[in-house]
Amino acid sequence: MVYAQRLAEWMTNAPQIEEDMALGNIALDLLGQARALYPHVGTLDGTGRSEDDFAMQRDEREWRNVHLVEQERGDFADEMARLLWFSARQVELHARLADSADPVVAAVAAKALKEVRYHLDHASLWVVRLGDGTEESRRRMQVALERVTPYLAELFDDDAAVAAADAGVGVLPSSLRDAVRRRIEAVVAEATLELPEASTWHARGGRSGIHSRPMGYLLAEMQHIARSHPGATW
Amino acid sequence: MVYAQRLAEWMTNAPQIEEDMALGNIALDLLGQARALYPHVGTLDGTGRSEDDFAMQRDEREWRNVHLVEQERGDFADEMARLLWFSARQVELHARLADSADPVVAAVAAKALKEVRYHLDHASLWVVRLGDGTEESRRRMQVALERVTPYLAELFDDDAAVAAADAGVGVLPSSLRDAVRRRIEAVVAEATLELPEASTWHARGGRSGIHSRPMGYLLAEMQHIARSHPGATW
Amino acid sequence: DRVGSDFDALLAADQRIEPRDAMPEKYRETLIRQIAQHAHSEIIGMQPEGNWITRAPSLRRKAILIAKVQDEAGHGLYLYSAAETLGIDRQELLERLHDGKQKYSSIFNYPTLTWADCGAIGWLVDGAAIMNQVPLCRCSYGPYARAMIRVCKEESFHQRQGFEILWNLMRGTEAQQAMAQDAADRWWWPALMMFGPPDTGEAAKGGHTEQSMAWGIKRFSNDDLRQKFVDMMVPQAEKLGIVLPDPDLRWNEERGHYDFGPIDWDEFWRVLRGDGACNAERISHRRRAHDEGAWVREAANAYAGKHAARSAERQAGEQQGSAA
Amino acid sequence: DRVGSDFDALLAADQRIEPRDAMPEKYRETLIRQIAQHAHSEIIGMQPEGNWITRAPSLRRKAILIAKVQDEAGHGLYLYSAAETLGIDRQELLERLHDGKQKYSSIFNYPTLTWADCGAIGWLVDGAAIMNQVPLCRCSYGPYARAMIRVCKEESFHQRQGFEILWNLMRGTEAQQAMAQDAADRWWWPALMMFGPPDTGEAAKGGHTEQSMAWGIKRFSNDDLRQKFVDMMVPQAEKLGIVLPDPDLRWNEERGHYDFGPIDWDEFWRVLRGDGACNAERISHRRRAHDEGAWVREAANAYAGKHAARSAERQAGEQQGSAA
Repeated sequence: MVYAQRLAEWMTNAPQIEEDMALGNIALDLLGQARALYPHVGTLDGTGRSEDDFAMQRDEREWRNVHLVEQERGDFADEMARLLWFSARQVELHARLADSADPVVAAVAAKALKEVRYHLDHASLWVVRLGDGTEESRRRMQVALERVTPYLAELFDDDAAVAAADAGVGVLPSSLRDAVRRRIEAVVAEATLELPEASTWHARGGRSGIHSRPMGYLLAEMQHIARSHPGATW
Repeated sequence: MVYAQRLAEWMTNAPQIEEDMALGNIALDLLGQARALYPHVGTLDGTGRSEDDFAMQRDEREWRNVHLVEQERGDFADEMARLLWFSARQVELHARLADSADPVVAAVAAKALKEVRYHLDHASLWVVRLGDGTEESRRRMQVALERVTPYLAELFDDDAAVAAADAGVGVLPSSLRDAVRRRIEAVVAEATLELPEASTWHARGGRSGIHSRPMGYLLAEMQHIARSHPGATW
Repeated sequence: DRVGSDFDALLAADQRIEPRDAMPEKYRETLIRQIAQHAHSEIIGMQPEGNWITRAPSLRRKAILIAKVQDEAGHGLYLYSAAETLGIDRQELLERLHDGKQKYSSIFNYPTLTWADCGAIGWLVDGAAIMNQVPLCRCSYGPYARAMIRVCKEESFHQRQGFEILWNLMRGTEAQQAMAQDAADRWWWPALMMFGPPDTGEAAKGGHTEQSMAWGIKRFSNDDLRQKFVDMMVPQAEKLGIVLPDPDLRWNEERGHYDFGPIDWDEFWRVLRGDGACNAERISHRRRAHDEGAWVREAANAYAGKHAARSAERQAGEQQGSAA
Repeated sequence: DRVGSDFDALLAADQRIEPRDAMPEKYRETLIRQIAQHAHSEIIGMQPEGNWITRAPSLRRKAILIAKVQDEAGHGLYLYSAAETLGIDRQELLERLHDGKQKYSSIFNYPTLTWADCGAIGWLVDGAAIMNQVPLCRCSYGPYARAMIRVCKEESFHQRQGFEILWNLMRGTEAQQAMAQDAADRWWWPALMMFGPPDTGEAAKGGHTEQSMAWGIKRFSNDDLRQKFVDMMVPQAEKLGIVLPDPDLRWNEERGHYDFGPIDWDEFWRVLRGDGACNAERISHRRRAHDEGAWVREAANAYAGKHAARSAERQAGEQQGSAA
């Protein structure tokens, strides 16, 4: 959901019209995945919350997304680095979740898997093009891979996922790490770039509602109109 | 109010610590002026609205500020160009409003006059320093004077102010134009800069609630927490 | 003149002119200008609604809006392709847009102030666009006519979505109703201006209408289309419960049409000249995105170039290998 | 050794060392490091609360918050001035901050996630700061001691404002109460860490406490100050209705103090080493502001230079005139 919001910001801001469409499309896919899951969560937790209750009425501390997706939009290389890691992880995740003990989760994952495979292809294509393009694009793409590094550990952090994994509903994020890394290594090698070393600091806490600075502003923008009209339907 | 919000954004972002303080101080003065007037407006219009009703619960179309003050923060030269014009106008305005038939308006204006004179001095000082400083600062300051130009006509537009002026409560903005322009001309000359020609397009409509793109985002940020807790006091 | 007579014969037979056909230079230029302006309008038209994607008040509306803005990008692409069949490339057309040498529909110089404006744009602006565009599906130039068929299908979908946004608002809270009415108040007159200045009666001599009609790239006068639009929208407004902001609007039994009040053509010309609320912003937004993306497009070209060179080398190597 | 004996005599007499007095190099260095760290903490400390200025939920709170962040800037300035009396200029100190050669209080590497964090910072962080700083009003170095007197006055005002923010939240809606409790949960332990690692008993040998005490720049051990702080805050928390997040917290009749649970010093060292939530952000924000403002500072210097040159010329001209 949060990443859909960030990706949609590219529309009218992309380097070419085809890319306005492609990033809009990825945003739509992710938004669709969130919309498919929210009512299910509302049923499971007994609150009966709707998709808009989750998206528009939740305060920052109640959001469970990783820091990677809430960061402000950087340049196109930053976005492709973020999309590469995010969608590589989502491919591995949904491939596993397709066997979830929860049939709704399994169904959503099966559909999402096709989508995120396309997202990963799209990101891979651009990382290779930019890495093996001009001097400038190569420099930018390498910097982007470095800038994204502090946010990666959190993608594979188990803290908040143990219970769901134990129940056979979810997957332990740490179990995805090696497969994701192999995918990334292949793309980065083809792009003639180097995968940066781990960073000295790491983003953490998103899964327990500890967010980074940009999150509050993202929510302010996303929720302002909905919050300004309590009880309204649209 | 809106300009106070924009100026306060400079805090922790100013070129030197003294300027964090100075811009914060100007923001505080403007915020104080708004807070002194809001309850008075709430009394006059019979709604009894509080300062926070005006600031936190008003939708974009109900705001009556000029476009100049709602524009996004530019560089420091942009801010000084904006502050120069805005405070020169406020000096002339408050000097006249100090004789308003409305005693509350007159009292607020008398106090505000001292404050905005300081703001004008501060802006003038910087415009001169930047204009007559380095090559780069001169270029930036000249560009800033040009960028601010489309927003100036609205400062002296009478459309929304005729009734108040007729009642002896307000002042016709157009009647301030010449005096403001003389002030600006003196500062720009001392800064060894040129006052740009009028622009081909003009901002208009702020006084009737027709705002520019940045306004909605400014309100989203400013009002989000207040709107998220209906009925709460802080 | 062979060119002229073949061309005239095709037109007379109501056949499509295709890229391979010879055509008068003026016809070609007029079409390029018109198709480009149309394409630019789609691309610039992404901005007023794009401004609301991050703030759409529900997820369903957000998804619909993203899809709509995406469709507009797609329409821009078809139309640039149609223009390219006339021997000019997209890069060149975009430069003309960015330099102000070619225009886009002036309607997009009005701001989108509230969420209801997304409804009003769909209902009124897309409504007017369809009215203008449906006849173009029978335009004499084949690629343009075929692009318009596809565009019109999606536009009518967008118009219904706009109507639905306003419908929900008008059945919502007081604040929502006020928002919808306010949006209609602001967009009604600019929508009427979308059909262009008067071109019938006295005004028929001034413009391009006559020539464009002869060439089969215009089928109805601006004034006729405007009247059709008013006649279509008034009942829809009544259904919505929206009061159109024109005290002179009433059914004229004799004409069989709705009468409507005078249009502020001074405003129209002022905005067209560049002094609208958003002219400066629209172009600078578009140029910024284009300039910021320059290094990406260059990288893609460089990569494609290298890739082509490498596979050529590889091929050459293989041939050598098999020859040795 | 004259320097040593005069200096020791002043210390022994509990007199202030002033900039003109001779002082041991180590004393000077320690003071520069400590005052600079203190100044940096004020400047970096503007960020976590500055983050809420544009979003403060009422105008009154917005005004108070702006004034508070302004005060912090002012404190930074006094303290840089105090450091400058030791023969180092602000520019140099800022560079050391930006390069990571000098530190700021690690507490500011925690994020401000909700409005209640502005309350928790005032109540807990400023509370701990005061506890640390009040003894510094009697510090042996005169300029530092005088700066601290002024700082402490304003800090205690800030602490009351923080308490008031939480007080209102705890008397507000359920969501507001939860927000206040959550903020206290997150800030309590980091506030306890603000006094520094243990420096009594076994730990007394490792740190700088003994030397600093001998020099009169430290009056109490970290552990004593921490205990005082706990003893002061527990009753305040009870008054607020906030439950402090420590199951071991209870009154110890025998000691006449509150016992409290073990502090996670691993977290302390991790954050100090640079792996806190905001270390990277705080410094990059500060550097960006500084770098973006470089041209402004250069312009001010250039103008001042020209201005000085011009008035020198004018004076010279006048003297020539009167001589002629």
